[in-house]
Amino acid sequence: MQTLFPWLILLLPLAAAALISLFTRPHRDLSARLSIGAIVAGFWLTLLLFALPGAAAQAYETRIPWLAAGGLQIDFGLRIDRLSLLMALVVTAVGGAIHIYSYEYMRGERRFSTYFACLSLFTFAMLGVVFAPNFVQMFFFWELVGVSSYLLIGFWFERPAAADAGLKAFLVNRVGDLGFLLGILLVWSRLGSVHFGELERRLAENPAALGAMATVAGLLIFCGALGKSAQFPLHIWLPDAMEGPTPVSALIHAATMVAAGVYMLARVFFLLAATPHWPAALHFLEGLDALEIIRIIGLFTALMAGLIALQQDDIKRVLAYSTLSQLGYMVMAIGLGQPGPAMFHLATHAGFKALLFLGAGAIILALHHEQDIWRMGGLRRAMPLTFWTFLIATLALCAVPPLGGFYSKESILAHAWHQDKLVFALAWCGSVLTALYMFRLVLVVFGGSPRRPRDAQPHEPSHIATWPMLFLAGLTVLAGGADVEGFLAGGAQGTASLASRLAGPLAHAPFVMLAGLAATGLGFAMAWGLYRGAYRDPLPARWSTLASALRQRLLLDAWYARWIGGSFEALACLASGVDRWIIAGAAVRGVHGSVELTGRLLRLAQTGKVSTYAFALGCGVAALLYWLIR
Amino acid sequence: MNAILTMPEMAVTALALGLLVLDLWTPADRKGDLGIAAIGGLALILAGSFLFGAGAPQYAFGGMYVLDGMALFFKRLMLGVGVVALAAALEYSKRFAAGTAEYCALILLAVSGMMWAASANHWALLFVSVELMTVTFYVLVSFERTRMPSLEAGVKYLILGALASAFLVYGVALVFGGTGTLGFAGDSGPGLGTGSVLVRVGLALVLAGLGFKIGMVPCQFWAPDVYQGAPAPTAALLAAGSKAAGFALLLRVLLEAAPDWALEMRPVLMLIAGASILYGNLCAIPQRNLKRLLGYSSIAHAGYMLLGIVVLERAGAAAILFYLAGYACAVLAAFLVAALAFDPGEPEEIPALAGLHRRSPYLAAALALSMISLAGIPPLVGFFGKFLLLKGVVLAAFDSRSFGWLAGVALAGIVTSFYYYFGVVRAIYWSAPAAERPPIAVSRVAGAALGACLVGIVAAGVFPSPLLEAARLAAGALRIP
Amino acid sequence: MTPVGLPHYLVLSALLFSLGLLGVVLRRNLLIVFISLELMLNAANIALVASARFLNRIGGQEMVFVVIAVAAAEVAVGLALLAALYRQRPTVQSNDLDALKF
Amino acid sequence: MQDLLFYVFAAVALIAGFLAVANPFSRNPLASALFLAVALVAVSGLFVLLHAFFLGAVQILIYAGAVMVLFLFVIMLLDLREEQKRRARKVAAGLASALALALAALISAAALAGGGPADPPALEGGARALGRALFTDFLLPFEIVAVLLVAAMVGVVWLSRKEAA
Repeated sequence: MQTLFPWLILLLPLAAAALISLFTRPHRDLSARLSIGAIVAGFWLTLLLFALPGAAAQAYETRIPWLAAGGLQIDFGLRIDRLSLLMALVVTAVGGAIHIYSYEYMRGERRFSTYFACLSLFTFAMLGVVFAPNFVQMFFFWELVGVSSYLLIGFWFERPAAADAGLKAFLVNRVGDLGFLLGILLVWSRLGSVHFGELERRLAENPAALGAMATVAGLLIFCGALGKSAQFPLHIWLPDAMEGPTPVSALIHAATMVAAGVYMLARVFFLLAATPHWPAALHFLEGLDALEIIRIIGLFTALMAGLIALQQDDIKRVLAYSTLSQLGYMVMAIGLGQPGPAMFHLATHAGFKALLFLGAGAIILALHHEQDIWRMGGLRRAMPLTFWTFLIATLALCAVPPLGGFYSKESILAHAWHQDKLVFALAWCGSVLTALYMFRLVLVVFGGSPRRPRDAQPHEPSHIATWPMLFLAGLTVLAGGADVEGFLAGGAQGTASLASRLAGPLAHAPFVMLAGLAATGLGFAMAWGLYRGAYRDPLPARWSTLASALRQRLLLDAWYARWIGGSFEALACLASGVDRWIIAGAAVRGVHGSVELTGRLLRLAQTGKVSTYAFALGCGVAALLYWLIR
Repeated sequence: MNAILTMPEMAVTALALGLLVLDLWTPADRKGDLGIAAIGGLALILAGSFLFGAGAPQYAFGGMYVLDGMALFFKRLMLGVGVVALAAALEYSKRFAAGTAEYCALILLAVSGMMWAASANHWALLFVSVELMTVTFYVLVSFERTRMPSLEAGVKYLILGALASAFLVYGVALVFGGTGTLGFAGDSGPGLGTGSVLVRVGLALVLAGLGFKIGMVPCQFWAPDVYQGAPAPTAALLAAGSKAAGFALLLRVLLEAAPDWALEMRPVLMLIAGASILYGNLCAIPQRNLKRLLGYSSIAHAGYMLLGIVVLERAGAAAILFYLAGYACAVLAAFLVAALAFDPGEPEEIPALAGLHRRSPYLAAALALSMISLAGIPPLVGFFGKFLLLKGVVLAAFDSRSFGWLAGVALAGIVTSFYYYFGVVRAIYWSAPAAERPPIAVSRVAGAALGACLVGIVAAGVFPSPLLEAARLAAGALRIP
Repeated sequence: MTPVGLPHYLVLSALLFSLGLLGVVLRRNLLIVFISLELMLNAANIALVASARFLNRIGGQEMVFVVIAVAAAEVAVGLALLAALYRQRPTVQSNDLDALKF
Repeated sequence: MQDLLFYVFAAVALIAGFLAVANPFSRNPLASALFLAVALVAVSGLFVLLHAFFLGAVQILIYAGAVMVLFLFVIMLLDLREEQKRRARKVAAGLASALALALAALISAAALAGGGPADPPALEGGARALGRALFTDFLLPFEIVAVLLVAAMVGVVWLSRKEAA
């Protein structure tokens, strides 16, 4: 059973995808049921694996020989340990909820069966990444995740924006993946194995085995995460990927694809933490280790995305930037040398961010595909259930106790505090931003009065869609009680009492906890002051207009608006500008443009005239001879 | 005399001649049966080639002809390529008023030339096999004698091909003048004595001549023009077969006959590899013509495969063999689709592929798979080949920084290539056709040939072991001194 | 003056070979391009025969035999192609053939 | 005497070759073809000097005979007149000449450096020796060339046949 279950978990979605695309395509309902059944079964099997005595206690592998040629021996196998089980649980639980939600959301879609086939394929690929015991297999599934996400993001390919977004996501990911591939090749050629367990053993025996390439290899592997987990500067695909159907956004941005990068970093953490060493050519970087760079990138992404999120008006884009920012925290945690808290935050984030997206999807559906938050408003009464679940998720994201997000984020902040006060300070600023943009969202969307045509009567989605939201809300509330870090560290479950665990942050790092709460409070207060009842964003407007309305009472607000808000606004503009023009424009369009231009120029050599070709050939030969004789 | 070893080549030649003779008695409406017979015959020979075991190298005709693991690998590859190319030709030749039998017979003769080349252990055999291939290709490229692009491509291929042949034969003459022997092995040891400057210069000229066949910089200019103008089956055979023959000879010459010289030339070869990768990929970006795009991409693929030569090891050679097989499957599938999806006389523009998935889901899927494989995305075969080639270079990068640069260039090329390969996939699935066009009927033969390519692409990608093992065994037969 | 030896013949063949290359690169008339190619092959033949003579190996002469046959085949195909081309478009100028480019 | 003949034949081959590929006086392909014939005869003379008598004869028969006839036939068939004067392409001519000179210099340098002191001529390649070798050592290339000629023949027939209406 210990070996059978993981295989089933992995292969059921594949079977569903195959069955749907081959046979049941005309039967919409059956297709959806197959796909949902596969992932729900996977969820229960994962739970059973947890429950099996000793199953989670130690890592084990099941494998079949796949490739054996010469010195090359690669197996196709599954690695079942605490890390992969946890991740599989996250994927199947959150993914399952999203599958069920999709059944409602995509009801009117013409290619309903195709959608579910793609969804199942994606789940299969993701689970393949989770259970991969070696680099090659992980890379295979890694790419399959890329391909299937391409299909999903570009699902509405009739819309050019969707097709472009799909392509962009795919291409940007390829850039990261090639670094990843090069990293794998480096590690393989140095250590002679691609198997995680074997690599860890060899590196433990001889910490200097990677030699001068240690840091470079680590950073190259990090490149893969850079693409998948959308870290600066490869983050640009993620906001655009919002063109896909909303459940897809939930799946990709919450539980799975973006988490794959962090998961991979946690999986190969031993490589990243190897003794820092640079090749001779890069000797001036000596002393800088891979984790440090990872930390800086994570932190920078967290702050930048938080700032940009402040000024987004599209509900899904706010959530997208928020995801970027939270992923930045996770990557930063890895960079702090703490894969445990990173995985903890990944797990809690998967739950509440999926919940936020599902809520956003319900709103978008209720408002007939309206995504501008300034045309929403007052939805609290019309959609109470959506409101409450959304609020719970927001609180979790803003790290309000005792929700799951509180514990995971506090853990990251506490480690930052212990290691680097500057990192902590900046991360703290990020927490303020998080609270600010999230409460802005909640206040504008649910608060105030309705700002839409009178005939639109928003209502809650049907039961099929609300159950997954309630399920995820429950998970979000309960996640705080899970001792994920202890579990990952290999400690026996249930040693610490629930109460002591819940009070953990207070006991271990009271200052950090209080500071975190203060950050949330500060962000909330600013949002309350700026956006309560706001009809349009006050930040871009001049403060005098605000002051003329409510000069006496909003002195504080005005002060915020003028000083803090104003500087925030400038920062947000700057960050957004950097994002749009420098990264998207110069880096992507510029590189792409110059590559294309080079191609266009270069092919002018292809004049079509045979004498030119002969001349070039002759010159080449002459150069060759000169080189030989000189 | 071990003339029995040459059975496969002899059989292919006999098949071609038999086809020409039978053509005289075949009524016009039964010409298609001749093509079927040719395919069947070639498939039989392919099956028969497995009767030869890849044991110790065996020689025939005074050591001029060698049958070892590598030769056998290449022969099987070329026979397979020939079967698919014949199927494509059979489908394509419905466009000509006549000439099915001639077309098929010439393809068979070209295949026999490639097979001789795989066994060449002597400059004379190298030269005549290359020439048999080349002269046949002059005709195959210009076979559509009433279509200007085909004729233009034929003229270009002929002039540049003859120029390359002139370099080749002049190089052979100089090598002969320097060593006094036409065999690949010198009097004293397995390799040629390459001390004299005459030999080294001669080998450089030979390199230029063979470089023409594989389409490497600076002998690459013909490829896009000829691929675009030539009939699709010819272009398929050029891309899959002629390139393979070129690499077979290059491996023999560089690794077996003149390893010292190859070591000396390593920096130049690295430069050539990098330049080919960049040139092919960059020029391919603005392409709108599918066949021309494949022409540019074939230059880039030649560059990737040269990565396996510059490491000067058996492992690199094995990677080349693996890559060639995968490349052959993908590029044959692409040209087959190009032969089927466009109307006669219609230029093979990529935007015209819009809506292909509605006209024929099979062709659309086949072309998409082939592009993805060429781009090197797992789990298709193209990925694993690139993986192996790059691994050799990365390994060598520990010793020499220039290999690091080469790996970087190769990666940059791969990234660039995603853009245009996915442009094709996008045109198939993601763009609206200008006008509704009728569905495409795929004949049974063409469908089966396409299916064989697809099975190759997927199976060798998901289960690379058997092919990789075969490639390793074949490369193991190389007598690297 | 040193007696005529292998280097003399090789230099002669190099000159003739380059002359042929000059024609291929410079001339636009396809017929003259073919003529130049013939010249290049003949240069190789001189080198082969001379090497055979001075190194006492008959192989070079046999090679020449093969080269002559191949050259004849190339010319035949080339001229037939030229005739077919001329039927479509009355030109033998290579720079009129540049529809396939870029 | 023999050395003198070498220089004579070499000079004739080079001058005729030059006139064939880059005749400054005439752009007529007919003139080029005739000068090629002269060059080929001179090469055949060199073969005789090198005691390759059979090859010398073959050179005259096949090249100066068959191939030249083919050239002339096509020139007449296509009714090619003198090439009309195109605008002078001085740059192209300069580049091409530079390339040809460079290549000639490089190969000559290799020939002079690698040839060493001239060996005494040794090989006596009569028709008998050559024939024996062709049907023993060189049997395989010989047969393949036969196949090649068949392929070329099929191609020529196909290309020059008029399209059936």
